[in-house]
Amino acid sequence: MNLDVQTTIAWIQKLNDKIQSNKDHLTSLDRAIGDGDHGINMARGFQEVSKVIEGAEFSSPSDVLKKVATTVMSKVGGASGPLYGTAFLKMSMANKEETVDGDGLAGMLEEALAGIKQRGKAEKGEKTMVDVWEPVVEAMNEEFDSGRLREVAQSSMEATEELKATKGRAAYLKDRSIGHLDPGSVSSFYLFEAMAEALEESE
Amino acid sequence: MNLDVQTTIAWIQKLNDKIQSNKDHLTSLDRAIGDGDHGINMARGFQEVSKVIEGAEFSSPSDVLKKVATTVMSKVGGASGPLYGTAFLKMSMANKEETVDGDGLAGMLEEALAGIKQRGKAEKGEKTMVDVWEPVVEAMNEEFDSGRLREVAQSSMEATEELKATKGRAAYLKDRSIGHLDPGSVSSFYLFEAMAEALEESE
Amino acid sequence: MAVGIVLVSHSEKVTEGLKELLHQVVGEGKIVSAGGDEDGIGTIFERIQAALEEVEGETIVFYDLGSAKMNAEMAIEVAERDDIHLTSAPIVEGAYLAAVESSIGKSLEDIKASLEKEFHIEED
Amino acid sequence: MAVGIVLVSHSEKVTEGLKELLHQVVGEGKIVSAGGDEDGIGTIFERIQAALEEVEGETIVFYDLGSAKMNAEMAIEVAERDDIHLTSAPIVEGAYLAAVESSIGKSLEDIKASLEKEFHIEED
Ligand SMILES: Nc1ncnc2c1ncn2[C@@H]1O[C@H](COP(=O)(O)OP(=O)(O)O)[C@@H](O)[C@H]1O
Ligand SMILES: Nc1ncnc2c1ncn2[C@@H]1O[C@H](COP(=O)(O)OP(=O)(O)O)[C@@H](O)[C@H]1O
Ligand SMILES: [Mg+2]
Ligand SMILES: [Mg+2]
Ligand SMILES: [Mg+2]
Ligand SMILES: [Mg+2]
Repeated sequence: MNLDVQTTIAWIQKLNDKIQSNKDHLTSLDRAIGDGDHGINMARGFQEVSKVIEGAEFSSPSDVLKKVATTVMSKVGGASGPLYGTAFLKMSMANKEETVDGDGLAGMLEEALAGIKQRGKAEKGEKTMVDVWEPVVEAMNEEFDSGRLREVAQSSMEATEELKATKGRAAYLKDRSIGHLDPGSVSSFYLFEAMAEALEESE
Repeated sequence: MNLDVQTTIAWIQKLNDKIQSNKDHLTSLDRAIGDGDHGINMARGFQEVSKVIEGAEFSSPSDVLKKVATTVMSKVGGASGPLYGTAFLKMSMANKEETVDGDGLAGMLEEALAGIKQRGKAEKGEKTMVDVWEPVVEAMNEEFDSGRLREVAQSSMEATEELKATKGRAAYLKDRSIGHLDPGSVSSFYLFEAMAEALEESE
Repeated sequence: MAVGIVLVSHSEKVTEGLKELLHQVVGEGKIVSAGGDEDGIGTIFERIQAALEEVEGETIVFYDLGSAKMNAEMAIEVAERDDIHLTSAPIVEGAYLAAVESSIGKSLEDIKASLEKEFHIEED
Repeated sequence: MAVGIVLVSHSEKVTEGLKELLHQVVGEGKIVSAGGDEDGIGTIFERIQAALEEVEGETIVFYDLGSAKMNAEMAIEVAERDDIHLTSAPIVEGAYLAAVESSIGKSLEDIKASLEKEFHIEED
């Protein structure tokens, strides 16, 4: 369960594929409790990410993730741009080895979560991507495992449906936000699902 | 010292002439303590006023002033649009006689001042047109006289130079507004000067 | 969207841009822009009057600077309607809150209360 | 004008219109618009970054909604300058006050204090 350059690239390309094919889904989720652009923001940004990392040479996962971070920051926009941008930047700074093992991966995710929370000033339970990232980090800190990663990401993503929003536009909607999945939590699930798949295929 | 339809039209046309020839002066005064558009606002609006009253038939000064009011409201813009618009509207409502005598004129001006103060929520001493209108109304309430009208309007207009602004943009400038004439007080002086001239020529 | 929104700014670009932004957030809804004057920067009573007529029904009016306020007040007086509220809440942030609340069916009274709370203002 | 102003909104029209409005009030001055994204409504880190570079020197940054704030914060962190202040004052009304005060030579500290007083906010 190790992450090298090739696996990192595979992870990001898989993530982009999921975003592109679920663009409309993300957008319609955001239409219910946000401003209806999450699919557009993510699809635009990750299209560019995919192009940028395709041709380039990288010496470490950190190297790839840094490129992803700066592209996401510049191209995604909205709230998710700075949040995912920060997440990828923190991951790239957390571990600079050529091959990152399970403990290293858990550490990277922990740093990313800290970055997201610092940037967005959200805590768990406020119906944001933090509600997926925090359970994932807790589980992976016990033991990094791709099956468990997918499981926890999925169940915590699904659990956002019952939460009440207190951040962003959705906050004004209050109780009405209940009953809808949080769009950023769904895209975060894709991120972890893609990561799990890439790690499993590299074995 | 009576105001009939013809004198009212002469008053307004003279006012328009003064505004057109002092457009740049008003604008440069507004540039010092405001946003530099008072000459533009007034020239645009009164050009239209002049055109509108030229062809029309009127049965009383009130009739003329009402037409002036609605045109000023619609075409002047800025703060001076609603303020002068209100002033002319109140004058037109204050006295509906065919020929208005000195007492009637004093009453009209008093109503206009009340309208300006209600609309702009300014009191005397705040470096606005109120600083010309209020002394004029006080003096004309004693006895309406065109010479005195011109005198009081001019001296109180000049006195705005030493006042400190507390309304509008000029308020943020505070002490720096001291040393500049208030543009709306200068255009109000033209209004009274034109009125005095029209009344004198009609005698 | 129940309550209509009229945006009065010295700049037509500001009200047009804000209208687009709000439409993206709340979808359709009665949001009318009444910004600018014939020479560019300013407000014109006539445009506000037309905007108020276009909206109909419960309406909340936002303005940017003091002179826009006077023109808006005058247009509201002339309209002789008691379902129009002129607010001193900031135009961009306030209209955003109002648009969201209106889109979920809040009344004019509710929106007034939210604006007062959010922006520490007292409305009459 | 001493202190520069950067306007970050989800709408390019809003920041462009506001910039024109402010220029009419204060004449020349360092006011830079960084609004909108490639598809219209949104904010883009790169534009804010470019705006900050364009201004140089003491700078005050206004934003409209929360996500514009995050992008602005990130751009300020990356700039690694300590003469940039991000304010939560309302974008139109706050930038107007800041532009007037900057035009008469007030410092960034003074302007911060005025914004806090005028809009009942606490800045860090
Ligand atoms: N302050 C925040 N902290 C953490 N996540 C946030 C925050 N604000 C928004 N999000 C996440 O971003 C998602 C919305 O992203 P997006 O629609 O792209 O941006 P925007 O809200 O600016 O339109 C939300 O569903 C939520 O998961
Ligand atoms: N609240 C007010 N009460 C009375 N007069 C005012 C008020 N605000 C502005 N004025 C007058 O209007 C004049 C400026 O008019 P103008 O430049 O046409 O409008 P704006 O200030 O909107 O650009 C000022 O010089 C002042 O005399
Ligand atoms: Mg969104
Ligand atoms: Mg958005
Ligand atoms: Mg002016
Ligand atoms: Mg003006």
